[in-house]
Amino acid sequence: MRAKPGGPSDAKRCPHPFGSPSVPIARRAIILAPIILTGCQAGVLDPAGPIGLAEKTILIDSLAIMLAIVIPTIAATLGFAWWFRAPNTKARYLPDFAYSGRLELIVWSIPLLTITLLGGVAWIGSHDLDPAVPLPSDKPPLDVQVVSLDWKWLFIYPNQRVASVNQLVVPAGVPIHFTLTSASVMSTFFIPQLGSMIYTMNGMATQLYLQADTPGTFRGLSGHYNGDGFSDMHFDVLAVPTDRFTAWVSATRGTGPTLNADSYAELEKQSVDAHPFTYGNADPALFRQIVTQKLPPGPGPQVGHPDVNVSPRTQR
Amino acid sequence: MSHSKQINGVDLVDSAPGDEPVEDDAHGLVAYLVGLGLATLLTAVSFFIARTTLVWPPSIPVALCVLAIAQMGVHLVFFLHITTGPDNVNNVMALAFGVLIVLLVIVGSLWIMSHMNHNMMPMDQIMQMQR
Amino acid sequence: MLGKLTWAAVPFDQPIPLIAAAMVGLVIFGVLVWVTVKGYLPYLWHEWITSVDHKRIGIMYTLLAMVMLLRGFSDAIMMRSQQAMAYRSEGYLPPEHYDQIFSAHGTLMIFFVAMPFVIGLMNFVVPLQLGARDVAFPTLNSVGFWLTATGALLVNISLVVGEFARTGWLPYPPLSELTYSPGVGVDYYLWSLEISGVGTLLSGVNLVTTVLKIHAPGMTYMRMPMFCWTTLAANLLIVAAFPILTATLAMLLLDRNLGFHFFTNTGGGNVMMFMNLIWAWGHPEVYILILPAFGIFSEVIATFSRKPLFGYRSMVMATMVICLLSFTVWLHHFFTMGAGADVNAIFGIASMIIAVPTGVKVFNWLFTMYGGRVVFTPPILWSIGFMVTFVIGGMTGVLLAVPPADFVLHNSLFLVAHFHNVIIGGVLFGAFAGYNYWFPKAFGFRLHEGLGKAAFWCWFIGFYLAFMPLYVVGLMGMTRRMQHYDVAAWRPWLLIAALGAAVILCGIILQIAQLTVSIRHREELRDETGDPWNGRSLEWATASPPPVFNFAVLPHIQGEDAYWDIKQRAIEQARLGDEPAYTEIEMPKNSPTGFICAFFATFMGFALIWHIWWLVAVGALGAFTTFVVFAWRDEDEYIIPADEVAKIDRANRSARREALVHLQPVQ
Amino acid sequence: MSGFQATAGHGDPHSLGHGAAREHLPKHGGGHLVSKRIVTGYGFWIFLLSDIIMFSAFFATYAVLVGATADGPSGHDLFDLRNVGVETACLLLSSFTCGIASIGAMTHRSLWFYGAMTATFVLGAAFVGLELREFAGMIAQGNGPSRSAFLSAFFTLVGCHGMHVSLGLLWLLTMMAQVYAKGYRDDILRRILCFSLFWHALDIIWVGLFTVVYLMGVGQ
Ligand code: HEA
Ligand code: HEA
Ligand code: CUA
Ligand SMILES: [Cu+2]
Repeated sequence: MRAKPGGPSDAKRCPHPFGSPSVPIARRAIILAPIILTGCQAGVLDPAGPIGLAEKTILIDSLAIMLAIVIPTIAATLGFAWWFRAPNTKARYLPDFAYSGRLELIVWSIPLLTITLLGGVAWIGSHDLDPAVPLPSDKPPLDVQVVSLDWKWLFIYPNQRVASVNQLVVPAGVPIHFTLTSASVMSTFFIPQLGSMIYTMNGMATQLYLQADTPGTFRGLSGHYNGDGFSDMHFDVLAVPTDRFTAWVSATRGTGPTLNADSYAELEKQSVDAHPFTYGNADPALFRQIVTQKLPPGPGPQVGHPDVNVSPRTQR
Repeated sequence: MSHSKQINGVDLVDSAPGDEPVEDDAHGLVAYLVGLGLATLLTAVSFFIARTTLVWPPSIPVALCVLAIAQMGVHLVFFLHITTGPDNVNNVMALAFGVLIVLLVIVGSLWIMSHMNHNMMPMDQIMQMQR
Repeated sequence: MLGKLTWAAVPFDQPIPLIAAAMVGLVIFGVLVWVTVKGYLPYLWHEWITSVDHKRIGIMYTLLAMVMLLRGFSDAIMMRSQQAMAYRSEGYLPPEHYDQIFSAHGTLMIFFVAMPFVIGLMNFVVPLQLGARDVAFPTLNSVGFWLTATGALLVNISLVVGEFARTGWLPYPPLSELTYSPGVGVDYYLWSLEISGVGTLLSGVNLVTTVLKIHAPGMTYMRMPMFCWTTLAANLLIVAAFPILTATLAMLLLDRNLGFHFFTNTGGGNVMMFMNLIWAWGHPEVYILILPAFGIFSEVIATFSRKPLFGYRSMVMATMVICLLSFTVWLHHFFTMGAGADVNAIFGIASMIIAVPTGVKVFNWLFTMYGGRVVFTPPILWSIGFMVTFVIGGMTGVLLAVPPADFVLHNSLFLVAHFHNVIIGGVLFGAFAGYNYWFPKAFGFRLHEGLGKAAFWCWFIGFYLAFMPLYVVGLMGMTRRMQHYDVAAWRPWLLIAALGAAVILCGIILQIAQLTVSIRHREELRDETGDPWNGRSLEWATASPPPVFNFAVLPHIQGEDAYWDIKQRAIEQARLGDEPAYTEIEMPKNSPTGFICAFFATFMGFALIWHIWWLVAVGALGAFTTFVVFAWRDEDEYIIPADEVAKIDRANRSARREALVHLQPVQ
Repeated sequence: MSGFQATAGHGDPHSLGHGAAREHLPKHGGGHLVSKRIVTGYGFWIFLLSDIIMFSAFFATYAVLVGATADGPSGHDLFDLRNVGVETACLLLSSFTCGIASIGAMTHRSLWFYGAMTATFVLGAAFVGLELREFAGMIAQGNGPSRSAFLSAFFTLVGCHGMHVSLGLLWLLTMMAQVYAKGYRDDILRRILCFSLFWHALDIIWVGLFTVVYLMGVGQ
């Protein structure tokens, strides 16, 4: 289900690492060594949306800025250590060289200047990419409400009145406005290829705007460890053309179970490895009831072996 | 720092926090009495301000904070004898460090948490959605 | 009667921990029997367990760290092998077990490996470097150590009786609240850390006071060796940060045990406050670990470059700046919680600013080597390895401090790679450098050099193999704490990482070999003069191992590099200074207070975890009584007569006089 | 030490070897090194600062959670300023008597010492008693610490201070017993110095407490 290498759409989602001409090729080769290796493997460096792309750019730029100092520093460390090795009588011995005002000045100012530059990047970056800031777009954003449960994801489409579990279907090219909360413990909603992750917490609603530029399938997961079922708490994001999305909504609508307070209470119980399914009818007020704790938080472990109060084990 | 006042490796004496600054105890007693008087006064004013209707209400918390800080100062000077010893720099430095951390923790936490709470208020979000 | 404790608490269905624990139990039992049969028990009791000598306590701290390091490492091996296997399968460790392993690994490594290691080195070295006879509060020092040991013991008991936390090394609520973690694991975590936290605080107070108030005459602040400065900074951080941890964990304890609502989902609790407070401690904590390591490198690099430390004043300044700044950055651990752009940006920039003083340090070490005569002994190999490795880890740290970058890297294996990069490449390398460097001072003989170097290379290569792949999989979107996964592309990297852990294992085996071989060949490796490395600071001015009183006569310090000056003068005049007039010395008496307190604290902690209330009362009463009894004693010092002092010192002087013949004036 | 020492040594005139005998250094004379009294006082001072930092964590939590009443009562409904006033008076006076007691101890005047220590104890115990009564009243009305996050924070913050005072009382009694049994020995005087530091510091924390918790709480 992950991006299949070699497919036609791949070329677009997997830009050539030497794409940007601003840095000389040779330097970039060093800088990007680890990135070339990871290449097109559906990660943070293979963004599929504007947020992810911007974050990748910031990441690489910052890395490049720092490497400009770090690489010479490493080289100098090795070089000095080797040249001034004790047996090397060619090296000058300066047993009293312990202070130099000029060097001192350089030593403080180089990192200071670098950090000033990086600080600027950080300041602008955090403001531009604040997860709660809407994306500029001529299309109105699609609202999706996200609830992290033990241990699966519930996605409610309030305006479409449908919901799905462990599968997120979104139209490509349209900003998505996620409003997120948790039914029990903290989790983190994260789709590496689309960008920014954000915490989900019970009784609170966090905001996140993301967008997938082109159709594709992406991996989504919980970034934050949340208990025994954590490793199974991932989902697929299907970004589809807008008409396909509409088709999906109408196909889903009316088929399958209904999401209301009762079925939610059932869903809320701890379980792992839930296969994706959809709700044909979702109560649009449900999310608000969850956030305001009108619906009680998840119950926690019920099965215990050997004893819940000593060391409960999750049933699998 | 006390050791900066060394002459030929000889320390000028510094003092322990809380140590009696003066040899003669009548004087020490006076310090405690003055401290008690000032502290009582400040406490009384605090309690008065908290319930009075004479001042502009929003300024009450500010006034209370100022009074509390003043009273802590009184205690430090008259009861703990900080700053009155022969060379107390070291004690005061430690105090300054402690106060700085206390401020960072309290102000930092409040600042962070107010932003968090503001950004995550369910009500906010609901209003936004009803728009 | 026994609270929650029943036979069900022992995980009979899980053979691995049981067998492991049985082995450990057998070994401990065997050692005890051996000690008793050989009649070493009184020696252990009088010379070590009740000792209040800072050197002995320092050594015991280090020993504790090394033993716990082995435990932490076996956890690491299990994690690496599990992840190597668990592609599209469950591996061999079910989640409830795996989750305990990474939580225990993190907890042990930070609190019971890294902390005791650096505290042990500071305890051992700092009074010697200051020219003092002991720390400010010797008995409290012993109490501090034994309480730390209590914490470590409790964590290890959880292996067999009950479970350990399954929450990660920082128990974020609400997962750690009673609703979601009804077991005893989190209580084990909390009580262990509350108890050992008291110990850490005591040692922090002790070392701050020691550095600021107890020096030989003439040892002004600006003449103290760098390690004393970093010790001061690290311990100021302990004193300022650990109370926050104690308070935070206490609130979680109240939530769990008395139904309070600090961090619960219900009752108005606020989980974000926990994150906020725990990181207000947690970030300073990482500098508590790294600052002493920085100090060690400063000593080692200067000594083996045969030069004074470059830019001493700058270094002092940088240390203190890091100390203060470390309290202004804690939010960078939860950029992705949504505090908003302003808050994120300000904390992000504050975090980056720490790179400035750190960079100053790195560059000053560089210039210390410049124009030097670098002698490649194991300690400096660790130091050079550190300089190369740490700048990479620091760089990725700064990258994480850029909020938009952190938005995609937070909680990923990239983060895990970052912190192992700075902790192993910084703290652990530093600890090993210090271990190789000060070992002869502590035991009177050097460690085997060849094996030391071999161990270094295994560690160095193993580290890169084990952790560079984690940067890669982190960028590929793999999050931390995964018990299994089904992404094929991650697997090769995790296999390389497992290989790396195996190479590190070789390093560890070589270290153990180094220790055994050195003990066997201690006569050849003997350090006669007390100055095996041609050192510069005062600890080399006394015998190895130093006598209880450290210095027969307190040195008078005339400048930086205190011992170097004295030595050069002696070499020039081709004679030692005149024999001083020896006088009697008073030293603090040994005291079992620490051990007995810790004994009661262990029971109290265990009882609190299992809700055995009568035992809690017994433990608390016992500890209090111990204190009062301690306070009641009349004699807490004993006198070493002048001629004994003279005898001990003359032996060292004659060794040095002989050595002096071979020393040339520096060209 | 010290083979290579150039200058002849001076024995241990600086009492670095913890010599109790050297305690009688002229107090403000010209010794090079600090006396044990200063070292102890300083160490305890550092400890107190760390204690205050611990309180700051509780203060911060209280300030964050003060509004989280979970539809339960707020400070405005619960606090009785008269009670707090009496508590404050007790503590403030006890700080004063504690000062007298330390002057008495330093000058070896038993009447002052015992009298003032007793007064301190009585005042401190009264404070603890009043606080316990307040707590008991609140719990009896169902407003205990598990009622809401606000009350959890309140009980923990105020209770932690109360616990410190109670421990202080225990310490106070121990000190009186020690002076009674052993007289005004140097090490005991050092402990009395620490105790008085502790007691005064608790008073400072109380100033923060009654201001932030009670006075501001009532004004809400
Ligand atoms: C001091 C801190 C420290 C140290 C040293 C280490 C060392 C190692 N760590 Fe650790 N690690 C953490 C702190 C540390 N770690 C923390 C805080 C976490 C997070 C936990 C969480 O998620 O909550 C973590 C998590 C963590 C993970 C979990 C990643 C995940 O979340 O998926 C993994 C996975 O493999 C791992 C691996 C390793 C390995 C292979 C080492 C190796 O380098 C092995 C280490 C080797 C030794 C410890 C050497 C032993 C040496 C001796 C015994 C000395 C020999 C004797 C003499 C000298 C005489 N670590
Ligand atoms: C000893 C431990 C140690 C040290 C020293 C550091 C040092 C630094 N750390 Fe690290 N960190 C940890 C241990 C440590 N860290 C741990 C354990 C965690 C994870 C905990 C968990 O979640 O479980 C963590 C997590 C962590 C995060 C959170 C990431 C996340 O959760 O998403 C961040 C983010 O800002 C961060 C940043 C930094 C920075 C900026 C430094 C700086 O101090 C680094 C400064 C050093 C240098 C930069 C190198 C030398 C400088 C030069 C050569 C000068 C020139 C360079 C430049 C100008 C860039 N660290
Ligand atoms: Cu966390 Cu709102
Ligand atoms: Cu940090």
